[in-house]
Amino acid sequence: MSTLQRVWDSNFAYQFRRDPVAICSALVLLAFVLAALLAPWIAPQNPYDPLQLDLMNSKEPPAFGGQGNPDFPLGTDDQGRDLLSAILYGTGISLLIGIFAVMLQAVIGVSIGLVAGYMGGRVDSFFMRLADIQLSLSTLMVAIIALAVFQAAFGPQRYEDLAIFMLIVVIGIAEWPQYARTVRASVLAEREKEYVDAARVIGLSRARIMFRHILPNALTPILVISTVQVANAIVSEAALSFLGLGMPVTTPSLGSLIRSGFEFIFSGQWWITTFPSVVLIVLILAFNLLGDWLRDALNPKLYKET
Amino acid sequence: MALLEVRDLEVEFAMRGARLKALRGVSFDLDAGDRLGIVGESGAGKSMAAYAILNLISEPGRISAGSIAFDGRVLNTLPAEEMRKVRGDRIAMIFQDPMMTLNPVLTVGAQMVECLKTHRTISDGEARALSVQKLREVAIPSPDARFDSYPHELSGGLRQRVVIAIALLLDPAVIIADEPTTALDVTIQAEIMGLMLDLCETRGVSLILITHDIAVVSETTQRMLVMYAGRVVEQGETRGIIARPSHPYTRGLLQALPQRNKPGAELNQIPGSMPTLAELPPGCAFHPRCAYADDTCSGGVPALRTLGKRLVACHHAERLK
Amino acid sequence: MTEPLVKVQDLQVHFPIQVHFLSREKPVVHALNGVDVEIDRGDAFCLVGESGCGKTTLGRTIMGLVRPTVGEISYDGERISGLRDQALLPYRRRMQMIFQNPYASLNPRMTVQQTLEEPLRFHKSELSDAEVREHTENVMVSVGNDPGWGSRYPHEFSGGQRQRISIARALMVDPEFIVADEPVSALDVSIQAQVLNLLMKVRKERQLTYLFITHDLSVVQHFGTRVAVMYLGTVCEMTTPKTLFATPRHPYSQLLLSAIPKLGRKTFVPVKVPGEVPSPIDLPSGCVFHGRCRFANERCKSQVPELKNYSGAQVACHAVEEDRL
Amino acid sequence: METLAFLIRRVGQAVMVMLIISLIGFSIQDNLGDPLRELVGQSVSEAEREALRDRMGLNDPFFVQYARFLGNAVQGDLGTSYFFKKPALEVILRKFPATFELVLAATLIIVLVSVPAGIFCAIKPKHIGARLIMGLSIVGISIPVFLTAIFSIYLFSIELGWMPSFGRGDVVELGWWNTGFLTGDGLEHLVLPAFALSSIMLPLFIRLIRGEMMEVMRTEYVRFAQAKGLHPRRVLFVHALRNTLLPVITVGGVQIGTLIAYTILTETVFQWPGMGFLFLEAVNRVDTPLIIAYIIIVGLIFVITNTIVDLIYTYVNPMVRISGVKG
Repeated sequence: MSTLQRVWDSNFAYQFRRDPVAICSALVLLAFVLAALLAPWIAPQNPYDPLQLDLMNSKEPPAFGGQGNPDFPLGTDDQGRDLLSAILYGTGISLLIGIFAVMLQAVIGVSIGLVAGYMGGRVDSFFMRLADIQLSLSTLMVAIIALAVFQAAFGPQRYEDLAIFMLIVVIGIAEWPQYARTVRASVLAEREKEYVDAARVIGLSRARIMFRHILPNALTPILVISTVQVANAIVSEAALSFLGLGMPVTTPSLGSLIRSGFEFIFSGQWWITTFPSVVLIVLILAFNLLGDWLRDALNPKLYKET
Repeated sequence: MALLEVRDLEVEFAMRGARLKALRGVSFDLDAGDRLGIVGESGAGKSMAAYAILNLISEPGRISAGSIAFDGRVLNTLPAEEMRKVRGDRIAMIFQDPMMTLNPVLTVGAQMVECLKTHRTISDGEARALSVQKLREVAIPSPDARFDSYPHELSGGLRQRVVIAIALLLDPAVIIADEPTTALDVTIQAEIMGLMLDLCETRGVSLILITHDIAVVSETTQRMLVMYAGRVVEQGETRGIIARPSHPYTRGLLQALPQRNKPGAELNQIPGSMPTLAELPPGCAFHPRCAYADDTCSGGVPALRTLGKRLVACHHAERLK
Repeated sequence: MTEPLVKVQDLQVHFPIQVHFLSREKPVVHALNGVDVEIDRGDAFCLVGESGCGKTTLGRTIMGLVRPTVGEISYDGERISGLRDQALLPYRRRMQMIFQNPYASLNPRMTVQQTLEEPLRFHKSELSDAEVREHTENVMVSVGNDPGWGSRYPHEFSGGQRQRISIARALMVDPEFIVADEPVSALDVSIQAQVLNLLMKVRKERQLTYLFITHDLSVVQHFGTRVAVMYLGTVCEMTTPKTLFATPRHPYSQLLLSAIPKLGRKTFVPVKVPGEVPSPIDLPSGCVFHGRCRFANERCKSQVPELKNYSGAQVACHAVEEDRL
Repeated sequence: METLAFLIRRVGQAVMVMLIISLIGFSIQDNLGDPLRELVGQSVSEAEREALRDRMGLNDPFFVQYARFLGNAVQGDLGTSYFFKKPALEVILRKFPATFELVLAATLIIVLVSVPAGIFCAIKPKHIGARLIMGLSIVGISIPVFLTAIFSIYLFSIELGWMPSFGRGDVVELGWWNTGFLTGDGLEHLVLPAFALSSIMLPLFIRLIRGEMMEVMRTEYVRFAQAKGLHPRRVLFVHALRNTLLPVITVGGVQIGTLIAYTILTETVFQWPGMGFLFLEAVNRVDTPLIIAYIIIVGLIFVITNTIVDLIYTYVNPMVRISGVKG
């Protein structure tokens, strides 16, 4: 029996095949990722290039309404930027920030979680107390304050250049406790199991037991929370950009597009905000549905307070 | 007519689109004041039978066939509200793990009083007095103080006594005890068992004792039934079955016990293990492990038939003599 | 008299309980309180007692999984307690362990082959792949497993099969001493017999010495050559199973024996034990059993009894010593 | 005795957290605004500035300055807002009632809806209503708060014209407090912001309560309660619900922080005159004292609410109450 066959026959794959919601979410995500990757080729214009923007074209309504310009299928924003192109590029930025921020979270969180769960005692108490405090301060709050301070410190001009990097770092650092607690909880649970004692009886070193035996068994919950964490990171990015603390309008993410269209919603130009919003919601929904399904399918004992 | 009559009881579970039968035609009678042991290994369906009697099978399982008659009424077709009045009042249940059976956020007293007040019209004072009285009967030291304790303040043995006190609270006709002492240490087990027998005997309560431990059943019950893979394979007087089992499985089970073997000698083991519900072999579920098996056994499911004073589900029961 | 294979002297193990990291209290669980045990080569030494009596801790301490608070453990004449991990390695090859829960004792992410090979490759890295494979196959066959199981994962096996894989893992490095911690307690009766038979068979074939930890006296009677009855972190009686069953001396041994349900006994004989097992955090003074013992007197309450020899048995009881029973 | 020890520990912890927050606040002040900028004009020479710095203690070692900052803070002096030219604390506290009422209304919505909805979804998981709630809840979780806010304005204010789109409406002054609860206009203005603020937390709690409840319903003690013949209502509300609420309370404590963070978003969209809106304005104006005052006030709110949540948890869970250690 080949490995592929085994994967296909596994309970996991079986449940995936039987769940149309899971399949749809996976397909939607795949489509988004592809669209974002191929944006330079499929987008009608480069929304970052000021030379391609023409203020004469600003606030064009979507083409399908019958009154818009067929060059701009989803209309334009107040800068004359083609919304479809802006959304394609913006989705890429949102995904990029989301994924890199989660990778950063995972690296920090998993390391701290492993150390805390493994060493126990005071190290453990210290990190978990820290995690408690940071969580109770709320990650979005920490991010808002941090970015607000950075923006004030750097000045808006320089901040714009650094924004993408700052967002990844801040969202990445703000959410490490999720990973740390999850990993620590599974390490603590696994450490008590007899197969670890069996490994100790063989005489294996602590590091080998940790990485060869305990860590592989702690991976399932990491996988499950990662999906939801990407969704959360994208929401956080959008929220921060909406508040004007994130991506600048010149290189807009979905959040900053929504922000730029917000003021025009009252004067009838609904599309500038609506289209990026719909994309954002569908993107997050797909991540959440997939995460939900993963949680049910793998059914790990997750740390409760997530 | 017997107090409790279970006929052709079937319980099935919907799993992955398939229907798995956890119980496949279980029948037995329980007379007033009688003590019946149900023996089987894990997965044999013995707990399922207990839950089915009280109509407590939860999704995705359900009673798919058969009847449970108690005191002349058919329980499995009773309206939910009527069934509820039977539970705890006429038929009480004792669960396996006393650490898990009592609600951690309610006091012992609250969990007793609520039971009284559900089934009887009784004042708070009377309910308390009666509860403390029951706690005293199950030999709990300083019952008045224990009434106000939370479960986690009591040891496992004491908790199981509280559970027994709750079961006895309304003088039920039947108590179903599902592995009541398995989670306890041997010395505590002996005490709890003694207490339970004593109370059942003096009050004329019938007992269904579900356990994997044949030795416990042999000491405490008059009749027993042996279950394997959702079926009753042998049923009759406990003493007779222990002395001369008629089903190869019962016999294998007894002979595998160290007590039945010369110290140091090889134990008489049954090869293989019990099949899961999803992979039941055709015919007699035991035949792949059975020394007496032949083509008839894989061909047809043996019916539970009378053999002397006993019921046996085996094509070759006669050969065991 | 020959040197015992394993010698445990005045072993004490105390576990601190974590309260709160700012709390001043430092409560301690007294898991073992001065245990002396000698296991001779070829013994099937059984430790029996109720939950919390310290039998598992004793086994784990001998295996070096728990550090002793006080006391000394020697293996084949050499002191092994307090050794650093590296220094302990030569002994790890000679001592192995089998665990209680077949569902937790195998790493779910490793195939059977990986699980079995790991100890061998670690201790005998000089072996070639072919030799490792051959050895694995031999061990699998000797415990009655299909050698074709190697590429499968633990969850594909039943409890009894997993326990046989565990036994195979323990045998991979050809140990001479095996600690078996309740190896059959989690199994059904019909499977218990299979595993017990296997343990007896490999013992005979490989001249193994066992430390067999169990709460089931019938298994002790069947399996053991020597037995120690433990209560609350102390050994109360040490003898052969035959002597124990014929003439239990310590009041606790008597209680334990009277409490086991007997197959075919026609009536239930109730056991009356006053009180409950005391907490190992606040140990009773004197004999740890005195609070539940019918024969306890003032001396039992104040003075800890020591194991003393009485024709064929060692018993720690003042009442036995004073012949009050 | 144990309760006292617990309280002391809890307060100690709270003080620790506040110290950390104040340290953060102080570092921001230390690195961000130059206090001289507001006090003196451009014309003052560098030597004079230096003299002024010395006199104001700005050249003192870090910890001396921090201690001074802390001393002032404890006395309620968090500096003067550059923009409002008033004590920062006073400016912030003036906006506190608006935010408090918004959070209170949202919390009420969350509690009143999530508990019954969560229970319903747990006990009737196959019911069409339960499936609908669960389906909607995952959509609800996936819509960021500010989008809920924007689209509710668009729908209910612009298209339908049912609700006011921004501001707090008429408020009544009650001493230093002002409330929108007492006027029809104030309540009307509260509806959309409160709904938007609760929109993410609500589905989260429905799902959490459902999950915990389903887990509790499978426990042996619930089965035992059923086997005792108790009325299903009693099994549900007395046996299952309290055990369900234990983890929910813990999560609730953690989520209060997030709720307050979301007030910044909600208040921005609705131009709700609360602390969050003020904070964002302060960020744009680089009004450092106000930023710091906000951080410290919000930190204080976190610490207080978390302590209250802990006390409630202790009250509900007898295992903590008695032993002080989770059993």
